[in-house]
Amino acid sequence: MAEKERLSRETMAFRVAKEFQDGMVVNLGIGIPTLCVNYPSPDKEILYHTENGALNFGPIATPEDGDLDLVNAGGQLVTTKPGMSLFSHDESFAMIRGGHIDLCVLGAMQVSEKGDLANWLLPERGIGSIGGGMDLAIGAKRLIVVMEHTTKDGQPKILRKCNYELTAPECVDMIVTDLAVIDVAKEGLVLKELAPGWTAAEVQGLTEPRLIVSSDVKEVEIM
Amino acid sequence: MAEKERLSRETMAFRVAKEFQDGMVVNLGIGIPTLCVNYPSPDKEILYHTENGALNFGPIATPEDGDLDLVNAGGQLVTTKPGMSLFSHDESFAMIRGGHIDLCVLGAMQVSEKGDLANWLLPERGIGSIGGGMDLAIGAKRLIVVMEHTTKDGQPKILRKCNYELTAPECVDMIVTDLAVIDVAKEGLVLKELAPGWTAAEVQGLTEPRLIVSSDVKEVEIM
Amino acid sequence: MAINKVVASFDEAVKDIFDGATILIGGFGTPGGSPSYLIEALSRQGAKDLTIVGNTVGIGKELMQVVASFMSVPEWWYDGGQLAANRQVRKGIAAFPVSASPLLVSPFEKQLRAGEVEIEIVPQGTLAERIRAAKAGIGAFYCPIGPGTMVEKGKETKVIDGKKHVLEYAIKADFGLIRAYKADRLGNLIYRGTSRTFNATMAGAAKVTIVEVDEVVDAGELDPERIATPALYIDRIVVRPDEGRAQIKQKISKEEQLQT
Amino acid sequence: MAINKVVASFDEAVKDIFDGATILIGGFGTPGGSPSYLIEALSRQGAKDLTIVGNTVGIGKELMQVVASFMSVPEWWYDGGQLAANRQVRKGIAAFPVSASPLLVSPFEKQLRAGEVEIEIVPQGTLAERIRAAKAGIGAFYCPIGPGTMVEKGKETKVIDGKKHVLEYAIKADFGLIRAYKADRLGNLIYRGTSRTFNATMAGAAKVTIVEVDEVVDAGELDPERIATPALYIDRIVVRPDEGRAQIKQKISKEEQLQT
Repeated sequence: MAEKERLSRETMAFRVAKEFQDGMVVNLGIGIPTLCVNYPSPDKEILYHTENGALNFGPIATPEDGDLDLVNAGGQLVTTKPGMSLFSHDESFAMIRGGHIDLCVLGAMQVSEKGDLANWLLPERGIGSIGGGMDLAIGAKRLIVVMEHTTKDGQPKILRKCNYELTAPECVDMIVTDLAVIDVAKEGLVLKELAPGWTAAEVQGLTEPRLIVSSDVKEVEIM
Repeated sequence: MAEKERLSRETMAFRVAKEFQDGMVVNLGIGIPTLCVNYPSPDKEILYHTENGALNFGPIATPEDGDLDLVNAGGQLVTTKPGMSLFSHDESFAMIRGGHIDLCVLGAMQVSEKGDLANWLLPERGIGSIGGGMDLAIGAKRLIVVMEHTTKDGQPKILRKCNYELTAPECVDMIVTDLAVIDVAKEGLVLKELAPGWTAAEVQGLTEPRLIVSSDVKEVEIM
Repeated sequence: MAINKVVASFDEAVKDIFDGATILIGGFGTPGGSPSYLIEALSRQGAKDLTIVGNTVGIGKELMQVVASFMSVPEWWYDGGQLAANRQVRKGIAAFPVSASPLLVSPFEKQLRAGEVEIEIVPQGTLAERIRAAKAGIGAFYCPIGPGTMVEKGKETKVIDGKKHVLEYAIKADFGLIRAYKADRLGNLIYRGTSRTFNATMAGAAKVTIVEVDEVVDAGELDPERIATPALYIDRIVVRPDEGRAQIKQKISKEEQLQT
Repeated sequence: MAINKVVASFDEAVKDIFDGATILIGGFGTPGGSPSYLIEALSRQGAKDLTIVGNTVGIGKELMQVVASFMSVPEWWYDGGQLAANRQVRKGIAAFPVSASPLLVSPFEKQLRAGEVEIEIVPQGTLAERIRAAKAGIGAFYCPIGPGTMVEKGKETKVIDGKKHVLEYAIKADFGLIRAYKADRLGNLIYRGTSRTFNATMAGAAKVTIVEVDEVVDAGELDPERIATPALYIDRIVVRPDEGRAQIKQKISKEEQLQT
C-alpha cells in the first residue's frame, strides 16, 4: 500500500493561520510557525510580536534591504512597518508572561493528551535550549502546536504522557499536524479535522491516547 | 540671655552641597534639600535625579517658561538641560532601589543615634504620606539628613530612639542641622562642626544621645 | 479591518466600570500627568465602592484652589479627589494619601477620619513595582524596602544576601486610567516630559487600560524607537478636547529643548 | 570637571576584569546586538574562570562560518563562544546554551560534554527578569514560568491566585558588556532596532557596565524622550572602529523607515 499523502508544511501553516483573528497579537516560533505569517486573510490586521523585542514588524527582508539591527527570534532579517515598536528583553517577556500575547504557535517534539508540551530537550543529546518556549507556553492566552503527527520512525508524537522533559504542563490548546487538527479539551483530545483521504481510525492508529472524534469532523482545507 | 543665632536654611543647604562630588547622581527631597541645588561649586557636574521620572534636569523654571509636563518631585516646574533623560515611575525606582543614586538629601522629624530616620508620620495626625522616602533612605548609597536641631518647642530631634514611626532603620550617614554637622559612625554620633558661637556642650544639651566630639571639630563655614 | 482603539467619548470609554472595581489612576499628583477627563467622566458615570490605586488618592477641586497659590492649577485638572468627593471610593492604595500640611484636608482624609474609607499606604517605589508586577505576570517579589517599619507588618520576610526583604504582591486591577501625549490607532503611546511617570507603569497593568491623549496620529508617525508604551498594552483611546491641548501646545513652542 | 565616561580603547575598558568574575554579555545571539569588540578585547585580556550570562553562551568564530550559509555573519562579529574557545569560561547561565541542530557543536558544548564547564539553563524571560531584578534592587521574585518542569527543581514554590510560582533570584554580576548605537559623554544611550534586546536589560545590572557604541554625540543631541538607558546605568563607553559603523550606516540609508 502506497503511503498516503500528508499535509505540506505550507498547508499546516495555512490551517493554523485560520485561527488568527483580526487585531490579535501573535508570536510565532521558529520553523513551521514562522510560515504562518504568509496566510492570514488580508482583511485581518495581525500584530506580530517577536521575543527579541519588536511588535508589529514587517515581512522577511530581501538580502539587499535587510538590516542586522532588525531580526526576528529566528535571526532572520525582517522589515519595518508603520506602527512598529521596539523594546528591551525584559519588557518583551513582561508582555509574554503578563498575558499580553493573544496567540502563540510553537513546534513540538511531543504533546500529551492533557496538553503537556515537550519541545526543547532531546534526551540523546543531554542538553538543549529552552529559549523563550517556556515563557510563551505559559504566558500566551492560547497556544497552538504545529508539528508532524509522527516521528521520522513513524512513532506517535501525541502521547498519553510525554517522556521528554516538559516545556510546560497543560498548556496546549490545539494541535495541527500533517494528518489532523485536534482540540485539547477538558474531556480529552477531540479530532476536528482530517487530512484528505485519511480516516479517523488511521489517525487513531498513529496516536497513543484515545481520540474523541467530533460529530462534525471534516476535511482540512487545502490551499 | 539672648538666643544665639542658628544657621539659616540657605547656609544648611550650602553646607550639605559641599558633600556633592563631581559626577555624582543626587536626589533632593522636598524642603531645605531642594535648596542645595544652588550651591555646589561650579567646577562640579552633578546629575540630579527626581523620582517622578527625570535625570539631569535643569533649574526651577520661571513662571513664564514653565511647562506642566516637566516638574520635580515637589511639583515645582523645572527646566530642561542637555543630557536630560525621562522615564517611567517603575524605572525611576529601579534606579533608587537598585543603588544607582549616589547621594540623597532628606528632611527629618527625628533621627536616632543609630541613624534610624523618622520623617513621614506625625502621631497626632494619625496618617501621613510615605512617598518615596523609604525607597530613597534604603536605596541611596549615602543619605544626608538636613533639619532644625530641635522642634519648635525646643525638644531634641536627635534621639536615642525615635518614637515616631520609622522611615527606615540605620540609614542616615550624616546630619546637618542649624547648630551642627554630625557624622553617624559605627562608634556613635560624631560632632564634626558647630554653628559659629556655639559650644559642643551647648549642642549636647539640645541632643538626647551622647555626642562624640571630634578631635578636629571646627566651625561651619558661612556663605 | 484596520485596528482602531479610538472611542468617541470619555463617557463611552468608562461606561463599563462597575461598582467595586479596582482602578489604577495614572499621574503623579500634578496636573501634567493626570487623566483628568477620564476621572471626570467616571465621576459622572457614578460607579461606587471603588478601590483607587495611584501615587496620591487626589485632593479634589476645592483643595486645588488652595494649592493654586504655589502650584499651577489649570481648570481642566481633575484627580482622584473628585471621586472621593463624590463618595465613589471605598479604599485607596497610595504612597501620598494626604497632603504634607495637616491643614490641607482632602475629602478622602475627611472620610478616612470618619471611618468611611480605608487606606493602604505603600512606599512609592514598591507601589510602582507592584503595579509593574501585575503587568509583567510576576506574582510577588522580595523587596528590600520596608523592613524595620510598619510596612513590614504582617508580611513574609526573607534574608537575601544578608539583607532583609519583604514579600510584596502584584496589584491586580480591573481598569487603568492613564494620560499620554500622542497615540496611534493601534495604541502605541508617547508621553511628554515627567508626565510619563505612573502612566507608563500602569499601561497594561489592569485588565482594561484606557488612555486619554492630546492627539491621535497615523500609524508610522511615532518613532518606533521612542514609543514608550507598545500598542498591546492599550485597549481604548480617547482624545482630549481642544482647550487642554491648546494650553500644552503653547508651552511646547516656548520650550524647544523638550523635544516633541 | 565635565563628566566623560569615554575610554580610549577596548583593552583599557576591560583591563580590570578579574579571574572568576561574573559577566553579563548583551545581545540576542545575532551580530546586530553583540558587544563584539569588548568580547574580543576580553579574549585578549585573558581573564579566566569566568561565569558568562546571556541569551546564548556564543558559538565562536568557527561555527559562525557554518551558520553563514543561512545568516548574515560580518567579519567583526564575536560572541561569548570566543571566550569558551579561549578556555576562559567556567560556567554559563543562558536560555540558548546550544544550537538547535545537534550537528553544530560549539566550543562550549564540547567542553560541557567533557565535564570541563557548567551550565545553568534559564527560561529566556526569567533570565531577563533575574537580570532586571539585580538592576532594580529586587532580591527575588515568584515567577509563573517553570512549575512542572526541571526548572522548578530545588526551588521554593508558592501558589499565588491559584497558580504555582517558582522563586527566582536576582543574578548579580561584576561586569556587563553591552552594545548600543549612540551615547553621550554622560552615558545616555540609544539603541537601534532589535539590537536593544538584552543590552538595555543588562545596562546597570552589573557593578560595572561597559558599552560599545557606534558614536558618541554631544550631550543634548539625544532626544530625552527616546533615551532607552539613562546615564546613571553606564560606567564606561568605547567607540567601535569605523569598519563596523560603515556597514551599519550603509544599511541605515537603505532603510529610511527605521528612524535614526
